[in-house]
Amino acid sequence: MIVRDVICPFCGCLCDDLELETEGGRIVKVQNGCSLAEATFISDTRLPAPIRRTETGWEEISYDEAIRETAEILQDADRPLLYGWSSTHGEAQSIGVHIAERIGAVIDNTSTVCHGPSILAIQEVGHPGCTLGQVKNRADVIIYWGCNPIEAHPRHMSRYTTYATGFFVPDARRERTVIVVDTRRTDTAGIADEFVQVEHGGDYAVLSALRAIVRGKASVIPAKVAGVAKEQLIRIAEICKNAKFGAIFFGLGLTMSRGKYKNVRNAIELTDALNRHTKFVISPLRGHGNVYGSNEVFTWMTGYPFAVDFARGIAFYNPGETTAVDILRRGECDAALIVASDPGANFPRAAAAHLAKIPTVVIDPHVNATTALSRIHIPCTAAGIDAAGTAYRMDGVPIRLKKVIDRGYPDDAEILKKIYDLLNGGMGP
Amino acid sequence: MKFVLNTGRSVPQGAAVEHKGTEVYRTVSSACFLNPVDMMLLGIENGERVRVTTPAGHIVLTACPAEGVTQGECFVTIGPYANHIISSETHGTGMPDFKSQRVDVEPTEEPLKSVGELMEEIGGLRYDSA
Amino acid sequence: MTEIRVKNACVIDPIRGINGEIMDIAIRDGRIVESVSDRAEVIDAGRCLTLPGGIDSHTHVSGTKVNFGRYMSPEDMRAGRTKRKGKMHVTSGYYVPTTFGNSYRYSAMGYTTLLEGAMAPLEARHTHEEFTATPHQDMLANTLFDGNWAVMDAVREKDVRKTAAVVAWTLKAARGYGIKLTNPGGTEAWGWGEDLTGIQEMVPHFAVTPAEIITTMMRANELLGLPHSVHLHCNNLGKPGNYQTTLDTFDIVPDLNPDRQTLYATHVQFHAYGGGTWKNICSRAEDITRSINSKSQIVIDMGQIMFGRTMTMTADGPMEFNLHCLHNNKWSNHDVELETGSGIIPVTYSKKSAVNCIMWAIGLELALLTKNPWQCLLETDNPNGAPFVKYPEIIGLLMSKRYRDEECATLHAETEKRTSLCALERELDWHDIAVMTRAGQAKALGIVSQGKGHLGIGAEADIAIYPIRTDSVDPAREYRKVVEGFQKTRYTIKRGRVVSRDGEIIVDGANATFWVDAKVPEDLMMENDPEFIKRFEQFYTVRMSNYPVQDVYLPRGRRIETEAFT
Amino acid sequence: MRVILESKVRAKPNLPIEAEAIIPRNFLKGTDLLVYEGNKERTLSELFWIFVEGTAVAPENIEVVLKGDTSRIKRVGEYMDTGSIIIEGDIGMHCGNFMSGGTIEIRGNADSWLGREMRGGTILCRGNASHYCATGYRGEKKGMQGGKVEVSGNTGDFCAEYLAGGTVHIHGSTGDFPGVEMRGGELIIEGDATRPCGNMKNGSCVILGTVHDMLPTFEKTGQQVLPEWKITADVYKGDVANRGKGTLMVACRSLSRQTP
Repeated sequence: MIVRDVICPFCGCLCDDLELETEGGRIVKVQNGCSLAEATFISDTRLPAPIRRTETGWEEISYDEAIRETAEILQDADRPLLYGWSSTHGEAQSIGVHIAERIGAVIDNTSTVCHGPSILAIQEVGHPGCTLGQVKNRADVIIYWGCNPIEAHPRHMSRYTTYATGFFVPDARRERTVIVVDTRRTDTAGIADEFVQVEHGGDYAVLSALRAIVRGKASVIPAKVAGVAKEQLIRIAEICKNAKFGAIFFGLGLTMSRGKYKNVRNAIELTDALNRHTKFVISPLRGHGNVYGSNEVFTWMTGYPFAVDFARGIAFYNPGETTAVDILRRGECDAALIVASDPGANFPRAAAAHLAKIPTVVIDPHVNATTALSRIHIPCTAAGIDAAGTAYRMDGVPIRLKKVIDRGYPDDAEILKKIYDLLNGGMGP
Repeated sequence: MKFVLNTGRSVPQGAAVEHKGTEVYRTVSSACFLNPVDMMLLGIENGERVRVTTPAGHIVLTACPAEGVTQGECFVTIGPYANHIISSETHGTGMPDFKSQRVDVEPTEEPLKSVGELMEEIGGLRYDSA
Repeated sequence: MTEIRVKNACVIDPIRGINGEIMDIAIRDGRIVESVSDRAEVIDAGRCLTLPGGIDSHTHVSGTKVNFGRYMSPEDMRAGRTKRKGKMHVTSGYYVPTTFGNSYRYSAMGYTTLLEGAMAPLEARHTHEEFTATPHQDMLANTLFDGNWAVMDAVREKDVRKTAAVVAWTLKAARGYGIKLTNPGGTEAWGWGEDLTGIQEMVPHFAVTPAEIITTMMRANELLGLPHSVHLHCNNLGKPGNYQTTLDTFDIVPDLNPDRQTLYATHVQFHAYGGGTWKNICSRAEDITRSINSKSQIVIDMGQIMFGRTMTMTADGPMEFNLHCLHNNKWSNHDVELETGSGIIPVTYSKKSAVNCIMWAIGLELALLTKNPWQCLLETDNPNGAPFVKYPEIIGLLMSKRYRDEECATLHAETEKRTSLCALERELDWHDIAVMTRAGQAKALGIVSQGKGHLGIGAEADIAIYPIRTDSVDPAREYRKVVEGFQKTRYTIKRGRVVSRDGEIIVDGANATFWVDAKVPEDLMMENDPEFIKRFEQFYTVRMSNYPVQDVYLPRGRRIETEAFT
Repeated sequence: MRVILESKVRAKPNLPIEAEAIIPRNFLKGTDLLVYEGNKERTLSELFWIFVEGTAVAPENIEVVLKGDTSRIKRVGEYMDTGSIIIEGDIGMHCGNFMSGGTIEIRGNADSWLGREMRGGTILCRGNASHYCATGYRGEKKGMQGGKVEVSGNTGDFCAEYLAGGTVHIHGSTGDFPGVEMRGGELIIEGDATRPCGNMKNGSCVILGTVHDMLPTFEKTGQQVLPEWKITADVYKGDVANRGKGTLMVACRSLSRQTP
């Protein structure tokens, strides 16, 4: 059976033009998707049943047993951490927030090690952006700063920017100037009209220099800034000022390097300054399929996009204090529920190691690195494959993921709802 | 030799990210890309192993030449191998130093570890699904 | 079978011509009925003021733009925090509260139905998800068409039927309620960083003028027989001297509908400025109200501002950027492909600023100079002018000349010279207020037939009982009591269930979403129009099949079918 | 009157304690105050041995002394307006935030957000202060607005971010971006600093040690002798990228260029 217009749940592009062929309840062919989509849909090996760790190894247990024990673990924890949420749909995320509120937990999503710093910058200066269709239809200058879409978002350039045919940009590539700024000469740098190689940790200085040049204060700038020649900076500033519609896309090159959110703030203020000359927008390339969805759900329910601490009964937010890596690094949490993510692989050693010291429960379709650190792993559906639900694209457009096949797994929203009901009084006082 | 560790995504890493027990994933995420000149200075060839050390710990990786990596830097895809040696300091922002960790790289003969072994080193117990 | 009898209620129900009669109200299974058995639970209203549930006809409480306002201001989120208590979830935020914050605070003030002021069709799914998380009010969504490419093409071809067909398809896809035009044409010009300066100026590339968009959309609206009229945010918002644009717009409004207005002009305070620069800006409320008083086919809402911090958020991208260049505070912008734009910036309205004081005065002048209260509704374009929790203060100001004088004394000296507020003696009465906060909205939105805005037999049992004894409170002198009385109801009943008692929420809500399904003849169904489909697939970044909002997003959807082209 | 609080050994020592109730004024009414351990409410006596010496009728005469392992106790001295607090060991985050008067002396190290959004009063930290020393809350336009913070040791990153008023005096070195987004007040760093005063709007900053990675958008306007610090300093105006009118004075020495 052919299923059309399927949404790939892997990365923030949420490409929604895939065609899948299914046979006997399994997906056998993927069309229009990139190789990441193929891997997501086809080689989808799952943990067959819930498992629990014993002294010597692992044993299979029933869903009811796993759910009840999870509720018991969370019920009497003094500072439980609920982490992940980015690869599942909005319905599960909402129940997660209700659980965190009910047991006075800290709830955080994967933006804390991805675009959390971009959120901090937006909270200082705002976010002049737009949906990807505006860029596709109008942009004649595209800047990729500190990101490598060819590797991380393979179809970004063909669906939304460089190679996309736009209403006002019918000749696509020929009418667009592509600038790539990075410390590394990536494949994306290979297709750029202008490649700016910045010294390590020098993004902030280069951005400040560009802002000064755009403000007409080029005289203040020295001959070289973080390894970039002043002439190249002036040339870039001219290209941007003369654009009809400019779009900056930035990635973890800004959020993870020295200065963290200050780099992103500087890039947003550059966009702001350019808006006094022409139309300019800026957007982060969000990594996970529905990480932006977890930000949106957390925000309309608690007021904050990530790192929310309910210990005092109210929602408290302070990245650096209530963020998952900090709470694990300080050994503060005494129980953890990991949903739809893999901190065992993505967190620094000291933070991941703490998960092994406390009762940790994982709810995820696949065996991952965190499984080894956990006490219980409950397999569930994978959003976009055998579970439908809402996901938010990297530019905020909400799309409904499709349930393409059924593999007999319970939806993680169902599992979380059962846990929530037990916590809500189903278990006595 | 002193380097700055840079991490990031790659298509092979993304494709194998949901199957961390596999050989493919291990090869992909334990590759350490170095500038060919640096590899010459270290006296190592493509595919030989290096021991990368930081105050947080050490890890054995496979060296691979890459033109795009500048001298003084090394690039490893995000994953348990790179994170085995990255500090959990977040400078009050919640974000660790995934792209500015200072490392020491030396050639070595030690074997590559599996993801399961890395997890067991930090207190976990490997689960080998059927 | 749940039965309630509210006895001893001092009811004002303008739609049914009841003005302060002591009576009983019988409720069964969420509806108002003739009578109930003696097993019914009895609520003694103690001769207190009892009104139909409040209706807000222009508020920003859900959707991408509002959530962006929360997302970018943790400093406001921490300014309004409350703990989880009983049925009440945690809330955060003062001028842009979280969804539960909005729902609880509106319920405490007796509001039971809200119209979300702006929803981009491409992001409608987000608005509906937040509707479900605003459990105590029935929700309706104004759907943005101001920069819609398909509409502008149809308008250029002067094809009202085609325009109506695009509107019908989009409203159904977005599960929207009415047509919203925000700075028509201007948001498309903002796609290139420009704006339009008048309603006769051409939109770049699309060769249509705002005037043409407005007039064609009004005709399409009536052709489809939509319950609500076109909901317009005029061009040139917030610019000194923009009153002329507003008057020009009012002049092209025909009278096409006997039952309700043909145009709903929103937050007109922001569009009633005389002068030419920020230095000599003055009030033109008299000119605007003279035009309204002579045109029964127009209904406006005040767009009142109140002093203090708040957040401006509107689809009018260019206006927000101009404001940003003045205030130099944070600025967010989110243009939506092929449809509209949006901008968000925090502002502080200060009594030290002559401009802000004049804006404050203009809002009140509009309400006091509009003869017929049904034509000027009490709104603050929440949160742009002020958070909705300040409505009671506005009611107090409108009912008490003394309160206005005391406030005017604390304002900038220029206020007296450049506005006529201080000279206005009129004091609105309880009946006027009931019109301007629920009855007027119900009529303007066309939801009277849905049982909203009145307490007649068969109406939805949405009732607000305020701790005010109209027989013993003189609003002109004791305005403090009026303000306090409207802040917290003794009881708020929603669809026959007591939802809030003395400001505390006591049930998990279950709200409904009203949306319009306008039937169009076969040949005008856009889903069969190859040209429309081709353009959609080529220039949108989502597939046409993934665009419409699925029914799962409206667990308690209330479809309103209209018969077009009769 | 002196109130001595000695922290008890706890089953879960890493659990954070939020003790905003520990301010001199509250002890006028006695010592049955409430604090939070993780998500559980505790009485003061559950977490501290409490000793009270003498009596006081006015809060300014109350001195609170914290002993034992207090490194995980947060928000001590919040909204403090008078009296004094002495912390013998290390102190947790948000010590002295929203402070408007009185003095806090920390003999050990202070965790992040020391003196957040201070209005007045004095904080003296003998050890090191972690990140965000003397700053504001996320999204606010102003950080510290008055009072004095003095750190004998070093600080972490973003010291004195959004400084709007008052004095911040760091005897040791700071991390990255001290004085970033500064808009008023005075920042003195006797040790080294990296990328000081990024995006500065106003206010003045003096650095006696070495500046690493000076930002390219500061305009050198001359030199000036600073007798109180016995140095001659290069005077910079900036941050030009932000139309800043701040003053950054760096002791004359070769600016080191190497990336840290």
